[in-house]
Amino acid sequence: MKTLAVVITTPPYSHLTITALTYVEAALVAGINVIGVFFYQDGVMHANENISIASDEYQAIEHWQRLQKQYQLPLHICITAAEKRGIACDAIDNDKINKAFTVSGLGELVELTTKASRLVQF
Amino acid sequence: MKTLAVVITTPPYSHLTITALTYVEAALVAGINVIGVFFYQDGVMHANENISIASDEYQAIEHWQRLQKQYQLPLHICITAAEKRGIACDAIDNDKINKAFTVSGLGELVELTTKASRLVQF
Amino acid sequence: MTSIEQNSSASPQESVLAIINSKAPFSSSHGKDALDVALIFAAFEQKVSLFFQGDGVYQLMDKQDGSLLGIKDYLKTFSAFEFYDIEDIYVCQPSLASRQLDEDFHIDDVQVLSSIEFGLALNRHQHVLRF
Amino acid sequence: MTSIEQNSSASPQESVLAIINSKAPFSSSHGKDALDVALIFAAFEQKVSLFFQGDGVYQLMDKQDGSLLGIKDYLKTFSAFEFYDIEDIYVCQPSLASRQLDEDFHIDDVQVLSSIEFGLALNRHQHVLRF
Amino acid sequence: MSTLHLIRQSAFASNDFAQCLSVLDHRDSVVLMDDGCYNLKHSLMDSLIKRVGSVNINIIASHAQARAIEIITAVNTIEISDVVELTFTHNKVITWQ
Amino acid sequence: MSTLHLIRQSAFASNDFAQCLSVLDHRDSVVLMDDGCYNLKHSLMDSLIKRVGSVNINIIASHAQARAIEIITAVNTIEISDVVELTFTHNKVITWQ
Repeated sequence: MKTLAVVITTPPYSHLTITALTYVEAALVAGINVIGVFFYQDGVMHANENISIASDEYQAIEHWQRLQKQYQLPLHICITAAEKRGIACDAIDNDKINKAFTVSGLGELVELTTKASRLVQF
Repeated sequence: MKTLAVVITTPPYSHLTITALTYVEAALVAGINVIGVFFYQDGVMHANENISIASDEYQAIEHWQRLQKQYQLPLHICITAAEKRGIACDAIDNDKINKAFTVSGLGELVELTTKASRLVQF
Repeated sequence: MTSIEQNSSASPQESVLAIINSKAPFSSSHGKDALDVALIFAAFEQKVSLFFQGDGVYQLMDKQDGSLLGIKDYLKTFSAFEFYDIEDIYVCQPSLASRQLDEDFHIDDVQVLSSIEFGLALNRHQHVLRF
Repeated sequence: MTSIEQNSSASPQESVLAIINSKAPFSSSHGKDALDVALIFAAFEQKVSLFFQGDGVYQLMDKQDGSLLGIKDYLKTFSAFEFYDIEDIYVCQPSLASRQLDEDFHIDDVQVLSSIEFGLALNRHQHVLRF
Repeated sequence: MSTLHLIRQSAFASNDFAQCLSVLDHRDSVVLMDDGCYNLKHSLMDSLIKRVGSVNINIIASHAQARAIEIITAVNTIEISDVVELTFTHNKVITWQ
Repeated sequence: MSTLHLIRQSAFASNDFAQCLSVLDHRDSVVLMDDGCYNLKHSLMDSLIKRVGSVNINIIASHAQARAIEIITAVNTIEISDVVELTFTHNKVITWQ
């Protein structure tokens, strides 16, 4: 079975994220088992519930939410990286975090890496 | 009169910000009239009230607050840049924004630039 | 394309702000952030000039189409420069040459300058921001 | 310093993760972020190797002192690699040479490799992350 | 052991492409994407083109077209979905960004 | 009209230092700070050193020392507070970052 784990390090307002999203969606459409997406560094900004991108700009966060819903794609954010960027704060379940994302530690990255046949970083 | 305006584009978790802070403080100590600091691009992250930097790391936000208080230094964040980064949201006066910072538009940068004898970007 | 003498006679007074664009247009938001600054200065009737150097010169190249990447193409707004009285647009010739680019821009009245001319043009501005 | 043959005999099995460090230590958090990943893999008893290339080689140089910049110097944590069984630490020789750096590192057992050896060592890993 | 190299940065602005080339093995493949598409006109490309046959060079069509970059025949024009396929026909992926 | 150039990036990683040098005028000053301190060992430095006398070259002492960079005599060792002074003895400041 082809299994894939993806690491995202670019924020939602970076156009580089569109490439990553297109890649992950293409993998899902091709029937690849994407076992999880791990958001690290500025990638965690995707989980900030308060981000407001102009409506005529690319809506990266909505796109991740759609993939999560449609394919039960696990989206993990790194809590340490999130706290540094004003997202995760103290409570694990709070209104600052977009519900499509799971707050995880770097241990989750170990889990994904050891399970996946391929690891791709964007 | 020597007047100075400063533009900050790096986030609080970047060590480049320490250099900027040291520069601004040195200017204030030297008696330069620092008419304002304008936070743009990732610089607006300084105003995110929820950011939590490990206690043994450099506390850039506290340092800005101290300078603001001690020298009545105006700290402006760009609202457009802030919204993209999940900070300013809809309300101008909300609990996501650190009180030491004033939510402004790019018009404030025009004001600072035309008034200052020097404009320095970090 | 344009000599320094012409430039000097065209704008003898010192402009308040020069913006140096140094990044390619689509992968980062630097170009858009610089454009927003330029337009607001123009809206406040402050004289602003645009400089394109390094990978920043890619922002000026013709036949680009950001919509193919699924993004809103902010480069189209460059056509509003005339309306906003942003008239001084300078591009670094060596930056074009090293990237094997022709002087084929998507806006008019771009002035292609040598490094020395580019530096002298920068010097005619009171403040400089770089994105 | 160490030939490929020795490396191969030292670790014949494929390691799960190679981390390439490509950034200088103090101005960005990439080095610290990469270190955090390395330590967590080691804590979970997964074999991880560290590669230093380009400006990443500055992370290894001796006599640095981040405290002079007012920051917590994460480079000091490199001394814990032995405790964490992080044994495979490779540095790109051409990256050192072009920066006029001697093989003078703040940790022991760094293996200086040619570009070809560096590439071959990377090849012995199942996954690669780059910071 | 073959590697798929994803190139996302302009070699005119950063050193990443040069670092990739220094470890590039025969049987590896390269994909120019995002600002990596600009590298088609960089002098480092000449040495890479000479290795075609041993190394496979690809470029994302839409990424090149959006940037008004003319594609050369030595380089395969592909889509993002092809990158997914290449991910599994190689043993690992390194992203140079 | 003199300009103070603040150099904050490594020339080994990015193109900014080269861009600065291409517009550098006589009477200008350069400050190597942050990762710009690494440029002391870059080949671009040779041409800059030759212009000492016309161009003034400075480096932030603590930034160089933290990075274990040996300072050369052609370059003035300064503190951040000196950068404040240089800000006003020049007509403008350009930050290359």
